[in-house]
Parts: sequence; C-alpha cells; structure tokens
Amino acid sequence: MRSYSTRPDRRSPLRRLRNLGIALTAGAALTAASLAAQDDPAPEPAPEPAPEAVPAAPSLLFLRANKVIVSPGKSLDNMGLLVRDGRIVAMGTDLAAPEGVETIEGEVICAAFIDPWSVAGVDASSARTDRVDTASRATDALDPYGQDEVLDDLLESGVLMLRVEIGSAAAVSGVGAVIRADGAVPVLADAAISARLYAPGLDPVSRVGQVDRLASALGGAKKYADDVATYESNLKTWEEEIAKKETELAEDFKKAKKSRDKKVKEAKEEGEELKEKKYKEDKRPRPPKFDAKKASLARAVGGEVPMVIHVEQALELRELLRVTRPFTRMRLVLAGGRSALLFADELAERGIPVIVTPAPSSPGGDVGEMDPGFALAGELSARGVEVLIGSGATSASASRDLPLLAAAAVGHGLDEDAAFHAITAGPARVFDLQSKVGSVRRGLHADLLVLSGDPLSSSTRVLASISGGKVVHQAGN
Amino acid sequence: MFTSLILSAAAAASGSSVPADGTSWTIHADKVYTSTGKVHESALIVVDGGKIRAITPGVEATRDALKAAVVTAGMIDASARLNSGTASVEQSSEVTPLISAEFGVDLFSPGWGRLARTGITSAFITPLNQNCIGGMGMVLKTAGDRSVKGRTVEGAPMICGAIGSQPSQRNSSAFGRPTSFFNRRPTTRMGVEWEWRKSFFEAAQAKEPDASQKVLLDALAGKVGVFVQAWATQDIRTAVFLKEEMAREGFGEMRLVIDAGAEAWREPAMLVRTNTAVILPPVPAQGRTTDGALMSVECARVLRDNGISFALSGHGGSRLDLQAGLAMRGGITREEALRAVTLTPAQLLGVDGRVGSVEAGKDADLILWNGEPFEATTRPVGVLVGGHLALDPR
Amino acid sequence: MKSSLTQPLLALGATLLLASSAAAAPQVDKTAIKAGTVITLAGEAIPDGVIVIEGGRVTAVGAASEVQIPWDATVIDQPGMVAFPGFVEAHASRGIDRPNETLDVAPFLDVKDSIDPVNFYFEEALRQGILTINVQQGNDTVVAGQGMVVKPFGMTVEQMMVRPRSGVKISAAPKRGKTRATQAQALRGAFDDLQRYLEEMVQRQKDGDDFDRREALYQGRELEGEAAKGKPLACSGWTVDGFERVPRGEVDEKREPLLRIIEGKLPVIMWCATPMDVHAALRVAEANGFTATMTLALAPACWKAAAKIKESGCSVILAGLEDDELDPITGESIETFVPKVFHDAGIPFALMSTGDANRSLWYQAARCVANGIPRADALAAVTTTPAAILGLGDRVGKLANGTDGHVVLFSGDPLDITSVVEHVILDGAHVYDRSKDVRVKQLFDGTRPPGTASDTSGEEEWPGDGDDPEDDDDTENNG
Amino acid sequence: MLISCLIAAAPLLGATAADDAFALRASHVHVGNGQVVLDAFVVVEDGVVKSVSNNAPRGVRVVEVDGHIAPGFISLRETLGAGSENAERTRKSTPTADLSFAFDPTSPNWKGLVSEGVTTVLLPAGNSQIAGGQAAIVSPAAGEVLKRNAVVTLGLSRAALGSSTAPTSFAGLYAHLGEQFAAAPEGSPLAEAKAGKVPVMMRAVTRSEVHRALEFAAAYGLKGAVIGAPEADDLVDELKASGLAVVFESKAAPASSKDVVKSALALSKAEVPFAFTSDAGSQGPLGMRMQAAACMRAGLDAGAALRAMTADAARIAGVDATHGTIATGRAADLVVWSGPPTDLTSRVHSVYAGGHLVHSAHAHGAHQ
Repeated sequence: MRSYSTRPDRRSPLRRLRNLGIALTAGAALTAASLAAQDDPAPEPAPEPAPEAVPAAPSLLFLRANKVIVSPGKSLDNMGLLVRDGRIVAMGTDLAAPEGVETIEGEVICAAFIDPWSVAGVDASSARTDRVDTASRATDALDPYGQDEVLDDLLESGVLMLRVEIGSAAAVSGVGAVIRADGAVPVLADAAISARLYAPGLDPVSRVGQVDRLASALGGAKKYADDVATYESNLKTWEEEIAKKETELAEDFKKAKKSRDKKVKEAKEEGEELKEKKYKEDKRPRPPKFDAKKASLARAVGGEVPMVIHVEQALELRELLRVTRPFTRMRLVLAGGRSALLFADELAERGIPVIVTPAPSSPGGDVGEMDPGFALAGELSARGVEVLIGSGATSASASRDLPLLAAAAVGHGLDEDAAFHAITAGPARVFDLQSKVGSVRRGLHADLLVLSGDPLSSSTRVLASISGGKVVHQAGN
Repeated sequence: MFTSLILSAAAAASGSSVPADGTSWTIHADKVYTSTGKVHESALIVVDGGKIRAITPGVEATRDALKAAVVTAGMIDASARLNSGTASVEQSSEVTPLISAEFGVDLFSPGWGRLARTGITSAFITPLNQNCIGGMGMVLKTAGDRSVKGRTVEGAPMICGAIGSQPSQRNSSAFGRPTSFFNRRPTTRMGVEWEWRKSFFEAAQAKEPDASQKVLLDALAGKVGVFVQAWATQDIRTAVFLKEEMAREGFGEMRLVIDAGAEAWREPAMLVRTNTAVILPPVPAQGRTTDGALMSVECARVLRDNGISFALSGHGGSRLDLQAGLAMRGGITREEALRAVTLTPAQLLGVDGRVGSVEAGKDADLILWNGEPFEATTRPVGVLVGGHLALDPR
Repeated sequence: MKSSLTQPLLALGATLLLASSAAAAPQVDKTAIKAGTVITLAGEAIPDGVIVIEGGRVTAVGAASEVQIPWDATVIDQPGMVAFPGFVEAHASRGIDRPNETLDVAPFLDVKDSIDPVNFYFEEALRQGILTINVQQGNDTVVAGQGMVVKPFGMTVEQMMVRPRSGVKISAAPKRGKTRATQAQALRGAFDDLQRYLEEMVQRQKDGDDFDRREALYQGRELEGEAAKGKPLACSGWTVDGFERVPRGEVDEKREPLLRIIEGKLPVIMWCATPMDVHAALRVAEANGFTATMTLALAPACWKAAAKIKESGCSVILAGLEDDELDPITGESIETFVPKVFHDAGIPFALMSTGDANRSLWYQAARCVANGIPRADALAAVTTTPAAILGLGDRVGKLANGTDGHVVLFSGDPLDITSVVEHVILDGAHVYDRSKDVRVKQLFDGTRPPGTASDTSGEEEWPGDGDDPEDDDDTENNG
Repeated sequence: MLISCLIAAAPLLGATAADDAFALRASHVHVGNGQVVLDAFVVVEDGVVKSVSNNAPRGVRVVEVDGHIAPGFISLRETLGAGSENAERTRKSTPTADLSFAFDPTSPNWKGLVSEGVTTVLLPAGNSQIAGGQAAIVSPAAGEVLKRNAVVTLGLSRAALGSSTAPTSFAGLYAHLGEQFAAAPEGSPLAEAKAGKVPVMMRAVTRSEVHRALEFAAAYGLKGAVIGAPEADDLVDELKASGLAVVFESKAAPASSKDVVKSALALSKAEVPFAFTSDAGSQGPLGMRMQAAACMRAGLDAGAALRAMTADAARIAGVDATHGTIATGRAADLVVWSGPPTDLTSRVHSVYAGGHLVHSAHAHGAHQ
C-alpha cells in the first residue's frame, strides 16, 4: 500500500551503472510513506507499518476553513477540501462534508511546512560524522525509533517534511533525502547531494583549498560520466560490427567448409599437419572502472539532483561561484550564505536559491561586520534571490523552530508571502516535489495544516496536522 | 467471634475501596512471611493510613482485596548507593563527619522508581565513598513524599566512610606548589588507616572538641554507628583492629558495621570476637569484586554458620531479590535470606521499629509475590511503600 | 595466562580418563542413566526415568519399568536428581582468541581457526549445563567470518566440533569507526561488488564462447553447441543471466561464502543494536534474498521492531532480558521484559547467557517464567528453539531416540534457584562431576584458587561481558 | 558603531529633549499589565511617562507612529556587556560585590539588544559563584546603571560546585551558604535578603536542585525568583506555595526549549509569575521573544507573554515602581512596533529609553 519515489529514471548514460545497484531504486525496500501515486515513476511496494503500527490512513477526510492559502500570496475564502487516499480530490466553497466523513474545521488551511535543511529523523552519530562520501545515503540513517520524541514535536509545530542530510562534519556528505516527519519515512530518497565549504578557524589558503578540492571532485565526476557515455557508444558500434560479421561468416560458412575439407584432404596426402586460418576481430570495449562515489556525484553535476553547498564566508562563496560556472547543468543551492548579499546579483541572475537560517549578527563572527543577522533573508529576497528558510541542521529538535524562524525573518524585513514561500512552495520546487506538495491544489498530496490564524503569526495554533492524508496531530489530543 | 470482628474491620477498610489518599487496602495472600519467623496461611492484611492495621490468617479473600501468592515485608537495601555521585561527598577534606547524605540525594532520579519496583521499600544512603570519613548516612523510603524529610525513616545515626583503595584514589603528592587540595594524604591504604586513627585520637584527646570531633566522640561512645566500606580481608582487618585499638585506649566501644564485606567469610573469627555486623555486596559475575576481593554465593552461608549478623545489598545495580536467591543457592534457608534483606538491615540501621517485618502497627511496606520469594522464577508483582502502590499488582 | 590454561585441566582432569576411554572404543560404549525425574522436552517429564545411550546416541528413554537396560551398560543411578537434555547456546563470541578481525568484509574467515579448546569459557559452560554452543565472531564487524557449533569438551577443535560453517556473522549496527549510514553502505557495497564480480565473470565467459563460435565459422569447422559448465544462480534477491556458463570452481574462494549466502546455502546471524538496525538488516536481506536463512541477534532495545520482525518471519536470539528507557515526559524509567514481547508476538526466540556465572541460561529461562511466559516456552528458548535455529533440532535440546547422548543431571529442578549441575554426560561419556570440580571447591570452601591473587591482573581468567542489563559492575562506586 | 554615536549623542539629545515634552500617538498602546488602550496618546516629559489617554494633549509635539507601543522589554539575565567580569573566581562567595562595576556601557553587544526592543537588563553574577554578589539593573541604550544592589544572586546548581575547590558537594555548598548568611552583618546584602528587603535570584536547574533551593528559601524567608528550572511544570505546587517566581534561561539550540514551553503554560495556569532572559541563547537578543512566541504557539495568551517580558519581569527584579509598564510616572522606555509586540512578525520601528529616541529602523542601515 505504501511506497515512495525516486527521481524519474531518465535515459542518462549512468542508467546502466545505477542499475548495477547504486540506483536508488535499490533502496526501495526502505520504510516508505503513503505516496502511492499513479504519477510516481515505478513506485516500488515496500510493506511497512509505521513503528507503532498505526492503522492505515483513513480513506476519506474533509477539511473546511474560512481561508485556504493555495499558494504564497494566493488564498481562497471559505473553502472545503475533500481528501481521499492521501490526496486532495476536491476543493470548493459549496463543497459539503460527505455523510459520516471525519471533518476538521479551522480558520486557515495551508500547505504543511517543509524544512529544507534539517537532521531531524536522522540517527545522531550519522548526522555528525565526517566518515561519509558522495555515495553515502541519508536514507540509511533514518531512525524512527531513536527520534520519535523529536518527530512528534515536529508534527505539533506543523513541520511535516524535512530535507535531511548526514555527515555534517564531512566536506561532501552524500545523498540527502526528503522525509515525512511522521515516522521518518522517505518521500524522495535522492533529494540532493550536499557539501560544505565552512570550516571556522581555517586560514584563507586552506579555505580556498577546500573550494579547489570540491571543484576537482566535480570535475572528476563529470569526466567519469563522459567516459561512461563514450564507453556506451563504443559498445554500441562494436556490437553492431560483430553482428554484421556474424551474418557474413554464416553466409560464407559453406564455402569455408568446402575449402577446409579440401585442405584436410591435401594435408592427409602430404602427410602434414593442417594449418587453420588465423581469425582476428576487435575486442569488446572495456567499461571504465566502476566508481560509486563518482557515479553518485555525477548525478549532481548532470543536474539530475540539486547540489546543496553550505557556505558562509565571502572568500569561499566568491571562489565557489567562480569554479561552478563551467558546470552549466548543475543545480546549485546555497545553505547558510551569511555573506551572500555581496553576490546577490549573480545569485539572482544564475537563479541560485539560498537556504537561510535566521540568526543574530555576531560582531567579530565569521563574516564580521558584513553579517546582516536576521535581516539577511529580507535583503536577499529584496535583491531578487530566491530565499528558503531552514533550521540549519544544528540539532534534530532545531527544526521545531522553523515557523518561528520564518516569523523572525518577517520581523526583520522579509515579505510575509516570501517567508511562507520559503518554508512551503520554495523547498517543494527546489527539491522537485512541487507536483506533490508545497501548495494546496486538487490532485496534490494532502500534506496540510489546519490553523487558528495566519501561518506565521505567533498567536496562531496548529489545530491539526495532516501528513499524506493522515491526521498526525490534533490540538488538545 | 474475634475473626469476624477483624473481618468487619477489613470490610470497613475495603468497603471504602480506595480512599482519597490511596493508602488503605486489604491484601489477601496464600502465605505471609513476617520475617519474625512466623508464617500466616491464607491471610488477610488490612492496611490503613499507610500502616498495617491487622493480619488475619485462615480467611478467604474479600471481593476487592489485592491478591498475591506470597506477601513479605518490603526489602531494605543497606547499601543502595543511590546518591548524586561526586556532588554527595565533600572532598575538600578527607574527614567530613558533619556532611549529611541528605544533600547528596536526588529524589527525582529514576533510580528510586527502579528500587521500588523491584521490592526495595527502604534504602540506606551514604555520601559517595571517596572520603575516609564521608559523613552521616540516612534511611529513605524509595517512594512517596517528594521531600527528603518526608521520606526519611529516623534510625540510629551512622557515620559512613571507607577503608581500602577508594579514599586515596584521587589524591597525589604535590610537585612544587600544591595545585589542588588533592595534593594530600592519603595516597595509600596505610595513609587511609592513619587518617582514621588520627581523627579518632584527636577527637578523644581534644580539650574542647569541635562539632565534627563531637560526632567522632559519639561514634567512640557507640552512640553513633560506624559504617565502613571494606571489600578485602586486609581492609576488614584494619577496621576491626581500629575498633579494638580504640577500646584498648579506653576511648570506648564503637558499633562497627562492615559494608561491602566481600571477603568477610575468610576470617569470621575476628568478626565474631568484635561482634561486628556485615553488609554483603552483590555476588560478582566471576568471583572477583572491587579491590580484588574474592566472593562466592556461599559467603552468606559461612557468615550464618559463624552466627555473624549480616544483610545483603544490591548497590543500586543488582536486584536485591536475586541476591537473596543467590544466598539461598549458597546454602541458607529462604527464611534466613528473607531476614537478611528485611529485619536484619532494619535492626542494623535502627529502623526496625517502623519497617522490616509484617506486623500490625508497622509501616505498610509490603511486597506481593507471584510465588515463593527469591526464586528466579518469581518476582514482586505488587509493591506498597507506606501504603502507596509503587507497583500495581492489578 | 599460564595459570588460565592449567585451570580447566585441573578442573577436568578427573574426568579425562573417562573421556579418553570413551574415545578409544566409542562403538561398544553403552551408558544408562537412572534419575528421579527425566525431563525430555519431547513430552511429559518421566518420574523414575531411564535414558540408555549407545555409541553416543540415545537409544531409549522411558520409565524404569519399561526400559530394558543392556547388561553391559555403565549405569549412573541418581534417584535424587533430575535428568535434562542440556542447554543450547545459539550465539556466543567467547572461547576464541579474538572476537573480530579488522577487515570490514571477511566471510572467508572461520572461527574454527581461533577456537581455544582449553579456554575457561568452555569449562564454565559445562559447569552450567550448556552442551551445545554456536561460536560466532563478534559484533564489531560488517561481514565477519563463519561460525561453528561445538560441544564444550575435548582437547582439540575436531573433538569439539558438532557442525562446521554454521553461519556467517553480519552486523547491521555500526562497526567501530563507522556510523549507521556508512555501515549500511559497506554492507550494500559488499553484495553489489559480488553482483558486479559475477556479471563480469559471465561477460568474460560469453565473450570467449562467442569468439570461439565465430572463429569456427570463419575456419569452416563444425562446433558442437556450448554446454552449460555450471549451475544457474539460485538467488531470490537478484540474478545474473548466463551464470550457468561459468564453472563454480572459478569463483574466487574469498567471495564464495557470500555467494553461498545469497543462494541461501549458508545461514546468517545478523546483529542489531537498535530497532533501526532491524530495518537495515531486513533491507539488505530482502535485497539479496537471504531473509529466510537469517536469524536476528538482538540487543534489548530492538523489541520495538517486533512487528517488523514478525512480518519477516525471522527467528531471534535475545542478548539481554530487560530494556530500560527513560520516559521523555515523566523522566521515570520504563522497563520492558523483552522476551515477553516476542513471545506474545509469536516470534521464535532463543536466549543468550551472559558472562555472569550466576545468570546463565537456566536463570534467563527462569526470569521468563517469573515474567509470565509459560514454563514450556521458557525452556524451549534455551533448548529446542536454539537447536532449531542451528538446524540441530533432531539432535540436541531434547531427549528422544536418536538424539545425541547428552544428559545433564541437576540436583533439583533446572529452574530452581538452589539447583546446580551435578553430572554431565556428553555423547554417553561421563565428562563432568561436580564433586570433583576443583574450581567450585576452591571458590566455595574458601581456599583461594591459584592465580587469583587480590589484584586485577588475573581478570582475564574470568571472562565476562555486560550483556545483561541487570548486571552490576562492582568496581563502580554508585548507581 | 551606532551605539557609540548614541552614547555621544545621548546627553545632547537629552539636553534638548528632556525639557521638551512630546507625545506619541498609536493605534494600540500595550500598558504591559495586560491592558491595551486603543488610539491613545502617550505623553512623555522629562524622560518619564506623564499620561496615557485617548484625548490629544495640549501644547506638546505629537509624533504619529504607525503601529503598537509597548514597554521596553526586560531581560532578567544578560552578561553580554560584562564578558567574564561578573565572577570573582578566587572565592566562591563575594556577597557584597557590586555587579554594576562589571557593566561595560561601551560594549558593542548592547546595540543588538536595544534594536530588538530590550531596554532594561539585569546583570547577575556568574553561575560558578555561590553568593557571587548583587545584581545590577542597567539600561543598555543609555549605557547607565538604573539600580545598584538590586537583587542578590545565589548559585545553587551543580555549576557552583568545584571539582578541586571547596565545596565539591551540595552538603558543602549549603553549609557554606549557611555560614555566609549567619556571618552577614546587619544591613549587608544577605541580611537584607533574609529580611525580605532585597529579592534573591537563585540559580537551580534540575528538579532536585530547585526543590532544595525552595526549602532553603523557606528556611531563610527569602523572596524573589528561581532562575533555570526548565522542568518547573513538575514543581508547580511547590513553587506556588513558595511565593517565588521563575526565570527561564534562553537555550543554545534549539531556540525554543520544549520543557520551558510546558513549564510556562503550567505556571501561567497556576498564576506563578515567570520571566525570560536574553542571555546565552542561539537567537541572541531575540531569544526571549522567540521563547515567548514558542509558548504562545503552544497556547500561552499574548497578554501573559507580554507581562512575562515587561510587568512581571520588573516585579521580579524589584523595579516595578519605575519600569515594566506604561503608566504615569514610569520611565519612558517605549518601543514602537509594526504590530503586536509579542508577535515575531512585528518589526521594531523605534525605541525610546528614558524619553530619548535610542533606535530607529530608518537610521538603522547597517549594510547597504
């Protein structure tokens, strides 16, 4: 009944290698959420009751509110929503609750919050380690048991989805996932490859060194992908040649046999050993030596998955922007970016989003006087950069503060709609889930909040959290 | 006639099934081991206001009585070691008789609940054993009131300390200028012994003794018990010889209790001679304990055979009922094992007036067992502490 | 170290003669044991029962009135004692010199090479009535070596051996220096490598055959069709087309055990330290098709994944009885009696003994009874269930015609706190007699055994581990 | 940078503004005690509030502000400006030490505090001290000490125990504290605290530490507050009975502590006064508002949240006669917000301290 998706398996040169077991579809036996969607590419069944073996999501659910925020800045008044099998199947002002269907009412209904930068639901040691590589996967570190307390808090605060990563101490920390807070089950197993260019206390030279190392890793991955492509085309031509040869030989066989028999006879008369004709053909081309790390990173370089890079200081950021220009297909996302204002124009022009973690400015800190503190989100957005707001993956429970952080950003200049976008539609778009979550539309997955007021207002309470059509929290119980 | 009267009392108590304070119950058991040698068959125990009101043998269970196969008194761990670690011992001096364990306990520690659920209803708490003379110990109930005062069971005062390697562990000689107060004596076993003797001599010979010396004088006079951790034979000897020396000096007869006397079985004679009681530590996994002392399940039997008064302890980690069972494995009877975890520790700690046996008038500290106590195949299924259910048998 | 070697010799010396004589003429060896009660675990207990063992196998079990004792049998008559099949230890990482290698993936290793017949552990096992032991490598690994089922008696590994290559130890919990993410990655990598290796093998074979065919065509020779040289791959997880073309002999012997695992020919014992490890374990097992041949060895916390385990149909081995966690809201501690959870879920479970001489398998089973598990099921968890897990269900863990001639004589009921093992008969040979047990004497009569001076240098003679959550470390000062 | 010019400007500003009375007009005026006056004029004269009313005052300059006016927030623990100057580590107790001398008015850190609407701060002794001295109430904006020897701070948590300095035990700690109180001469801080004339602030974190602190306070008749106590919800009855208040400390990360949220709700239900601090939080000056907002999203009503940061905080610090509310005679510490002051989405337009404009969003252009 439950399943989850990986990205569409495009006919990329890496396809065959990925099928050799590094394909994330292999991870399909993972614990999985009720995204049993027709539009999911090959959703693989993975029977998996949530840890506390909760009953399957109720097939029908009716929601009503005076205001439904369908997308940032766009809302409809006095709407009813019908949810069936985890999806929004009907919306309308005149829509009434069907007989005997559980109904939840509130002031406001909006898309559930998504934390684009979190470690909630991830086993703590895996989150902190530096012993990971580009082929490591966050889905291997999901812990619905050890983290149940934290996850329950998230359901209360309305943060129902998270983009999690592992190896916060590593330069490149592998494949992150988007998970549901409800049971820490993956929604997208290969959400992004993440890396960081942030090591406080390093001297400028080694700081630039970090960037160079990342650049050469990206270069290496690109070359690997190219080699695989070359191999595949060579193989194709070779196979064609050989096929042609086979048919020729088959045709010439009778002739060949006759001349051989003749030779055999002659040889017998001469009393000599028969000399067979030498046969030669081209060898099958050898594939490049398999390299899981490069294969994984190549997916980011090729733009199949976004590349999230944590960078704070101006030096690294400038270098990063420079070295990544050649990788035109790569979808770069910045995390942190305390000094991003200096490069706002390039970021806007290259369409690079920034995941901001609103925090106070610390005079004499990493970025010193340049640190705009809480104003960062507001000012980046004002300069045309797409801003996402994340809890910064400092601790699992930090994600709980996401709505507060977004509100604080508003309190320091970020437009209210932009702030709402930054924790709903924004993350959904950047991590290729906009066709499933992030806004309230017919056909989308029912990951919704029923609120007592505006989403970011401090006096608003989360009356109900609906995750994949399942009511996972209701105020008062 | 008489029983019917009791029964009506019982009915009265049970009639008002669970009063507001929840400290009144009727309990029916196929067998009640009283710890005083008596065994009541098919008895009804009436608990009211946290006290045992009546025990009526040979009657049927009332409808709403708590039922159990066997009922015994709650166990008393004479060395529960449930203090808040280093924060419970004042290490600025190696002899601190004025320190009280009272400030070294954390009543909110989950450890208390664990003790209570395994049938331990009272526990003797001492300061962490890293001083020679650490301070005053105290007996606390393992459940009930949230204030130390409310939990305290007033008993015979006990000054607690240690002889052996532990008190000297953190100390070292100073190189050049002393950098911490750990640059001091004792750094050896003999240093530890020296500190003990020194403090007692100074107390006994002081012109006008100060507050802490007064405590030591009471100890010498036997008014305050002396509770000494001594695992190995040589340390038990040291304690005994100290007592004897003080007596020879005419300072007085101190009331000595050896705690964690793993090797007490080696030289029982000196314990008999000085009428010294022993608290046995948990039987170790493979024969050897702290300070390399050797101990087997038969230690209890050896002490029994020599008529030495002894109690068992769990050190907060090991189940006390298992320790009693292992003592039986070593050769003592169930009745003797029961005594060693109830009445004997109560007497050693001077709280037998309130706890340690199942008798009318005593605190309702009771264990409801699902079979014969201390068998590996049985366990406490219900526990009452002062009438409060710490473990609900229903 | 020396003394630790001599200890067991002392302890067992008394019985060696018997053993050697048994070894000398096993065929004609006949033993009859008469006991006050015979617990067979293959039916009701028999009062005044008799067990006849011939050539190391049980040939008759029954009431004294019914069973005919051969005239030439050695009779052991203990009317006051209880005869019992002997306990089965489903998983132990003791009795070997070092539990783990540093290699991540080393399925080609075999504990056979590291078992130390005179290790104290085997002597102690005998004393505790544990007569069948599955020795496995430790948990600090990714894919460790193959285990071996032994009996705790004999001067050489060959004498001790019951079944070689009993299974490979795999750990779903992180090896030292790894995290959950990298452990799972390494584990997946091991099997991905195998798959790639096999695919390349097949490819080479194919290329060769195809070349030969074309060469023949070119030279005008007739060529008989290629015959399959090996067997097809029988893995339910994944497959490699054309594998039958490859002769099995050509598979690298270092990889061969993994191949046997994915083909379900070599059992797996999978260690899980936390419930999330159970998910990881089942993930890799399902992906590579060895769920059916996997047994889970579980730390207490894993009870939370019981539902998931039930689904998988795996049996479990429980290391530790109680899980103790703090309620995040109240701060109170919550104890869970783990075997009860598995018993109620209907999952076959075996218990594991700890390093504590006083809490061996008999104690583990007894605690189950104390916590509401029926006696029969509790006993099964230390006898028939582990026997079944080891595929020895018809040989050990019960007393019936045809089972191995193992009998333990207890002083009373095996689960009574006061009962001790008085005699052990192994393959019909009388190998243990408590009255002649040197170490027991030394421990209990107060004479300090040699090599137990009051320092900690001798600790190694007393191997122990802290598996049991109840287990109390006396060197620590406070709870 | 900005602050230093403010310090320089302050006297001048004062010279011109002090005699010159003015009024602020806003749609909402939050008095601080829970009451809200709509479309009101707040008249300020000589740095204090002269009146709050709905009718326009005569003869004073009226500044129309768009939004809500609220009292400046009060943080009951902030050592930013003191560095490590607030702990005399050579001794465990220096009860007569005066924390006002640890106050560095020129510290750049104060600026951030003011810009978040915090106009009053309590500067206590370090946590490693037992009787570390007498806390001072300071105005970070004016760079002035508002009240010396305001509160006696006591460290009763494990942090006050030494590892190789006496005392190492709670028994030793309380023995030591007992001696300190016994030895305190008439009129000395501890004696005043014992007489209930000066409030105390006792740092206790775990439930058992808090329990002991309450027993000690009862034994010595101390008034004031416990600071720390994240699990206060489990001790509501004891706290209620003790008459003491609770001050919740900011957390490193996450900014909002689940325990504190639970406790704040429980205390507010039992009407035990509580307050927040801005100290040591990952959200810096915003920490206390962030924590309050977390409580509100869990159900604490806005009025109670505002009280905790204004009126109640002032009462706990014993400065309610001059601070914490907007009422006649109170210091004119006013913050103009774009919306409700407790709502994180509201922006600070301008901040007045003692009647002086000390921060204005427009002048605050750090990075263009």
